[in-house]
Amino acid sequence: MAVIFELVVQGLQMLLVLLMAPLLTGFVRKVKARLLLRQGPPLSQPYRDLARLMRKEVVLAENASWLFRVSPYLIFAATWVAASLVPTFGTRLLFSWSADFIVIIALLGSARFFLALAGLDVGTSFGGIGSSREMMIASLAEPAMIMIVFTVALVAGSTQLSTMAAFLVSSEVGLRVSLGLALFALIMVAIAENARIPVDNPATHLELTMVHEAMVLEYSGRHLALIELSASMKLLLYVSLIACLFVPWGLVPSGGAVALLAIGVLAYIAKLAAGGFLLALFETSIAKMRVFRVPEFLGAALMLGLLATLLLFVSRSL
Amino acid sequence: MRGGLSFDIAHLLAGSLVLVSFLELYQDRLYALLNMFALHALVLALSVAWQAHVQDAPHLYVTAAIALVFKAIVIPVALHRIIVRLGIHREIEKVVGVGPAMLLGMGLVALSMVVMLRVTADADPLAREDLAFALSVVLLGLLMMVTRRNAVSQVIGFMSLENGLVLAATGAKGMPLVVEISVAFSILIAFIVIGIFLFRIRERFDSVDMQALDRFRGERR
Amino acid sequence: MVLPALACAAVLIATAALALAIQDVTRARHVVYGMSLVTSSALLVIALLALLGVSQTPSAVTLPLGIPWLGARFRLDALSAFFLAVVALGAAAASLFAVGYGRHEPSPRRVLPFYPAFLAGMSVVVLADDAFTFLVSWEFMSLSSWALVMAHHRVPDNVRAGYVYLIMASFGTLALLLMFGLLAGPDGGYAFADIRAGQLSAGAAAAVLVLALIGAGSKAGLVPLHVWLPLAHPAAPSHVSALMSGVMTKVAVYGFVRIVFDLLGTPVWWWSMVVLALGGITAVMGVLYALMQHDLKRLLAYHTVENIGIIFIGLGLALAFRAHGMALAAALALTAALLHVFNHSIFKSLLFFGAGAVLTSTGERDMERLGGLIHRMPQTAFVFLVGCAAISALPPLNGFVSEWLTFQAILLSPQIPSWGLRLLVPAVGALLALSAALAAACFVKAFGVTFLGRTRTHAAEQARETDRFSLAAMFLFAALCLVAGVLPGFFIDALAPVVQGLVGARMPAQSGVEWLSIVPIAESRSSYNGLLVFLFMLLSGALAAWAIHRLASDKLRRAPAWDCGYPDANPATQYTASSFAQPIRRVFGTVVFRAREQVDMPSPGVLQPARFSVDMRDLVWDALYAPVVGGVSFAAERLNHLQFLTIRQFLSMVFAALVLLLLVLAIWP
Amino acid sequence: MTGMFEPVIAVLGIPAVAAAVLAVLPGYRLTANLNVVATFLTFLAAVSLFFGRPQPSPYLLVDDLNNVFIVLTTFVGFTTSVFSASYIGHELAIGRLTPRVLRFYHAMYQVLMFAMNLALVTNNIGVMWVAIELATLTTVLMVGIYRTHEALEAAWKYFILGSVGIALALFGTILVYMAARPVIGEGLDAMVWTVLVTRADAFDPALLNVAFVFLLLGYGTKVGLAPLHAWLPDAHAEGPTPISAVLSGLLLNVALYALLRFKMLLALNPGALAPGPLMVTMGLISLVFAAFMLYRRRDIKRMFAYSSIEHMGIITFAFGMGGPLANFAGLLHMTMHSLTKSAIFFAVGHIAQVKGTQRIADMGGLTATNPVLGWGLVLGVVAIAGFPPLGIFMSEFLVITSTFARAPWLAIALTFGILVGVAALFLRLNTIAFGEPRGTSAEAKASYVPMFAHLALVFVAGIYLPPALVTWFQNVAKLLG
Repeated sequence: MAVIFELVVQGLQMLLVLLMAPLLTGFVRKVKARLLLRQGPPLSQPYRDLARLMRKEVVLAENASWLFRVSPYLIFAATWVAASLVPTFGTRLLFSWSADFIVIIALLGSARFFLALAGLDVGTSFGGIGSSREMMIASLAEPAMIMIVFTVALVAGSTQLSTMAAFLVSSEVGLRVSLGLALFALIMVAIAENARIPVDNPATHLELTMVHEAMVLEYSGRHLALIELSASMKLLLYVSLIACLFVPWGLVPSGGAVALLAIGVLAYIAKLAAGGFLLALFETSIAKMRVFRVPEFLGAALMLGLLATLLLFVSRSL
Repeated sequence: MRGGLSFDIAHLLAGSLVLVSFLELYQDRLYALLNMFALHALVLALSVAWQAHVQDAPHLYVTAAIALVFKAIVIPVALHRIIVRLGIHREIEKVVGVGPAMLLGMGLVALSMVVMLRVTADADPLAREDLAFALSVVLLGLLMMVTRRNAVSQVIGFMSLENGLVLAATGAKGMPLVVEISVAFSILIAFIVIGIFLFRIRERFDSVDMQALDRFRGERR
Repeated sequence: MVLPALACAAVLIATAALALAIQDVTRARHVVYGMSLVTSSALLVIALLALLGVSQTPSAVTLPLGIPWLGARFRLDALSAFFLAVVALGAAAASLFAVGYGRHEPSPRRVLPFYPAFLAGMSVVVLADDAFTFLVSWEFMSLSSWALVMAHHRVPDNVRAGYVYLIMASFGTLALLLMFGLLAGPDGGYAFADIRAGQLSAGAAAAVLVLALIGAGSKAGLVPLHVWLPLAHPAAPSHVSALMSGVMTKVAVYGFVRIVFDLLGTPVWWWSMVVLALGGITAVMGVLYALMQHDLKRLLAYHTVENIGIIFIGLGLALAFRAHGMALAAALALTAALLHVFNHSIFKSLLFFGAGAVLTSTGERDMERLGGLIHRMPQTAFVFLVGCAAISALPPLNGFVSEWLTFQAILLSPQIPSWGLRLLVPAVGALLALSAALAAACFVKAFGVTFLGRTRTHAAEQARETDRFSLAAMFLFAALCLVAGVLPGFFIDALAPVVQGLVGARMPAQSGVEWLSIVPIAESRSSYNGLLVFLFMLLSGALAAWAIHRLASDKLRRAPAWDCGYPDANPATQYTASSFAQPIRRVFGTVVFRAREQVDMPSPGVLQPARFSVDMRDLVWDALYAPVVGGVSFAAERLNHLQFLTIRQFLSMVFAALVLLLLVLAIWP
Repeated sequence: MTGMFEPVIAVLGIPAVAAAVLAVLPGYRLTANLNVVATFLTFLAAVSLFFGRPQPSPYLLVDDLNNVFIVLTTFVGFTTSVFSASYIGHELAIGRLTPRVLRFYHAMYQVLMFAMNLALVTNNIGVMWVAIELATLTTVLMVGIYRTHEALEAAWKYFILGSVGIALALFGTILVYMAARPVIGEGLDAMVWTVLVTRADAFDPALLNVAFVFLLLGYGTKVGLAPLHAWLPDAHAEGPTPISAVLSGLLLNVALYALLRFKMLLALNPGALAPGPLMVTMGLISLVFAAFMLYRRRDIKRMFAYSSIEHMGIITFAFGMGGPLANFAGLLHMTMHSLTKSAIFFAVGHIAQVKGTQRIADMGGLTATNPVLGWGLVLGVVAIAGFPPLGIFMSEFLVITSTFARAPWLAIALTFGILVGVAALFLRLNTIAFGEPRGTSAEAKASYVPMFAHLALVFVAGIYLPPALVTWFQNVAKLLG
């Protein structure tokens, strides 16, 4: 019975992230537009974009290699697997034990690895700019992530996301300095990783400032669609990550009834909405920083994470 | 061993050998140095002869004779010839002035005394004092080689060093003939080889001044 | 078990002799590499039998060689077996690779005799069971590899590389000599058995640790003893570079493990601090150096430094846990380190093979002059990509597993009582994470600049796919990367006897865990299943592809690159290795390398090219090595005047010595 | 007594006779071969000493200690004569030597052999002194044989410094006699080893001390210990290469042998100062000094001469440390050094003939131009630098490990010196053997047999020492205390 349930949860989750991701992106855009007192595109716009891109033919640069064509699928696969292993509305995912927090980070890492390679493949200057900056950002963001993992794992005594979430739901956690620092660091990393303002601007095509867009500049058609989809899945992943670690309430424990399931889903959607709104608010209220301010930004995140870990090493109760 | 007198005479001779070494050290003209060396050899011969008499060891007379003939006569004459033939300028270039050299010499004599007097007294005093003197002669000879630039004076220094050895050897009572022969033999060889070298060196160089030799040091800079 | 292994080593030596004997180069090449391949495969079988075999009791033998009254002792226990397997595997692949690669060797006479000797040296080191045999084979290994580094001696850089290598090697060996002197004691108990039995004072043990770090560390490439490595490894022919980087450094790690974990007895907690700190620094410095390189082989060599750092972090953690009697955690850390030893030997050899293939088909090692090779050598590109992904610790490949285990070990360290470690370990963890991320950046650069983009030079235009032997070797290792990545459980279990023997505990048996996933301590804490992750990715990727091609369009059109509207035909406008590294150089380089960029931009209208130049300094060399070199040459210059004194002055030296000694006598009590 | 038919008599007799014969015989080929035959016979006689040793007479003594030296000396003497045959042939061809000089050369070679054997087998400190004396003078003459400025200067330097050393040694010998006389009584016995050793404990310590100081400096000059070494590099560089080989390989050992004998004497006397520290100090000084001197050398033979000083330093150090391990190591190192260094000089001789110069700067890429010669040199340098699996590594291993446990700082200084030396040697080796070929290269018509024979021996010894040899060395080590 339990297994069936978990299987259902797992399946639901995979579909959910796939379907919700564009919605979240659209929602954020919409809110931003509204905050800027503009009309803004309808929430369904991202879906339409994807569909259109899917139907279009691919225009491939002459010297693009097989790697260029395979990468989108790899990126999509890695991101999807990662996203579908993060507890969204239920802790007890069937396959959660097959990959812990570190693995999820690493999966996103591989997605980035291939994206950066794809950026270099055609051999244009913009692709180079994009991937080199992306890797620079990643080289600071990833260790920061690992430090966050350490912090949470040391509190929860596990690197399994579902176990962590389950533990954090339970009351004996209380307020902890270290967790606060970790949350702060995680938010900073999330902003950087998802190419949001102030690190990068997803809407711009002003060449010298862009990072992510510069890498995917040569992509078109279905490839571009896949990459956009994975990008929004990544955003969803981070939001739900923050949600399940720091606002774990409403998560369905293992063996919960269907009713609970519904509650879980609703809670989750609420969390997403809140997250998206806050993100939009933040983005509209801040200016984009120069590329070489980014290391300082992320360095701060890394330091926060390290500090949090150190605190835990010094005393388990902090 | 005999009474005081023989002891004193041996002493006197050995002591005077040291004195002559000092005189050698004092000289600054080659000819004078040669004469001094002859005197040195003479005194040595006397002391060896006296030792022969004292120890009634006739073979020591041979040594005395060698010393007299070779060192006191042949070598000085030969060297005199060489100096004339090679036209070596007469005065001796010193590294250290006479005064300091003398002081150093004093120091060396004192040192050899100290070292030798540490020897326990049961070794017979004659031998002991003799050794002390011999050691000082050796050291003085070495000092001379070190403080003189001129090849001839270095050879002389070397030979007065050998004189010191002979003194020691003869002082050593009943030392088998082996040693005297080897000493004489070595001096002979030494002289021959020196001769050969001076000869060859004349072929090659204009003087036997060490500086001239040093121009051909192994690796030029 | 040990005798056949020694027999194999003897065969290798014989092969070396044979190589001298055979005049016809081609036949010599076939004989040497063929024999090496066969023999090292035999060695591999022996090692695996010993490692997984039924009898875990080590087999020992004493030959009437070496120190006469002691004999040359050999022993094949689990530890030796594991490292022998690593050596043999690397050797086999390198030989297979060389069957094809050797054809391009310009001076085979300088390679063929030394290659089997090198293999023999490495495999005997791990078998040695007394100090003398150990050092002889150790130094023999260095010497033969030195000869291989000097193979292309007409390139002045190689001669210098060989020189630095040899000096550092004998420096390390002398350190080990002193160390064994300390371990063996004044009456020379050189046998490892006696050393284990002996007891050392705390000070002596500490000295041994330091000397072991110097001796083994200099061979393994620990910062700051690494300077020779990036010079020597690239200088050798590529299959030898692969062996030196992939295998020989592991033999050095073996030396360290054997000495510190086996011979030295229970550790003191602060030892681990030294090892951890060195490991962390090495990891980060190594990868930063690598990022600054644009010579492909040198980049790989620096990455060896980084991975050695990761391995030593694992070893340091194991020491720390062991010092506090946390056997299980120690087992985990040690397993992680040893697994990384294995993994690194695989993908580093693979990458060097790839570099060798590129070198032979283009004649270039400089990435700035390559590019676009993926079109001309697709298969090589593919396996090289696998290697890059593996070394960048991307799931589901093997590099990730060992790093993941190391992280798990770090997460166990808060239970350690001693404060110093509590503060150090997280910092080291951060360094580890940083180095991993930078490694990914570095290999995006390595692969991207070498294989992707447009060809930069004519040489790159001419590239052709490499021969089938080389490809076979590379594909073999690529497959191993995947297998070790998706089924790590078997490898971990294989390591159990080794770990058991060293720290007296082992990780829980992984074969029992369902779905073939691995569990460091308990499933509630953490677990990882490479196989499932792999299958999921495969599945979802395939699903997406199927769905799109089935339901949406699969049309495709080739067109000039878009490049935001202004495409430039000139390949020189692509990103180069150095420009790729520029952002990271700005972040770290200014501190670590005193990197200074200067641009002189002609004022508008002036028709002259703008110049951009970067100046970087190797601070390690400046701080540690340059002074030594300067000091030695200063002393040599000073003393050299003594060659040019006059005879009289020499005499006065004798005279002075005499007077001095007499004075000593005079004042002697 | 049946001494007439003793092999020990042959060891002395053959060279003596050969010297007389060779002094008169003309002709290159004949004399060269005769030289080889004579040295070979001497070697055989020496080997036969294993089986029948004479009873110690007042003049002759063969025990484990000097047996080592005798066999080594005669063997290297033999191989060197083989090398010399081909070497001198070339020298004649290019006219650096005249037939007249050649006669002299061969005679002197045998005299040298005789002198060294005599110094080794004699039981009388006086005779030993005479013999070493003779050896010195012969080598002086042979060093000067080319009559170039440098050769004469080297010989002159050697002669002056050598004879001062001789004088000091004689003084020391006399002092020993003086010390022995009160105990043993006047006459021959007071100069006979076997007697001296039995009564050494009763000698006057102060006198012994002074004696040892003089002997150390006297014979130390011959060993080439710094700061008494000055003659050695030039003598090696300017003389004919076979003589360089014999000097480095043998004469230094013979002098060291004398030193060891007196050390034993002192060690037996409780009151006397310990000779060990003195030797250790001088050994270390020589080692480090020579190691630094290696850097600026431009003449290949002079460089290897300095490396001889370095290794003599190590050997003296080992014997100074004493104890079974260190003594064993010292003996082994001495043997290995003789073989290796003479092999190197064989190689160097041919190289100098091939390149027509001794300047290192004019040699280059030798392994490319003359592979056999080049790799031979590389192998030799690798051996002399103390790399396994060659013999010197074993001795250095034993010295360092056994020292470090007893006196860490000494061991560290030792390793430091060795490392500096290795670095210097390979710095030069790289220029000589590797890189783009430089300088002329005529074809080498030389016999590589001696060189590779030595290297093969060294190689085998590095891996396997026959038990008989080991027990023998161990006895000697015990003898040295």
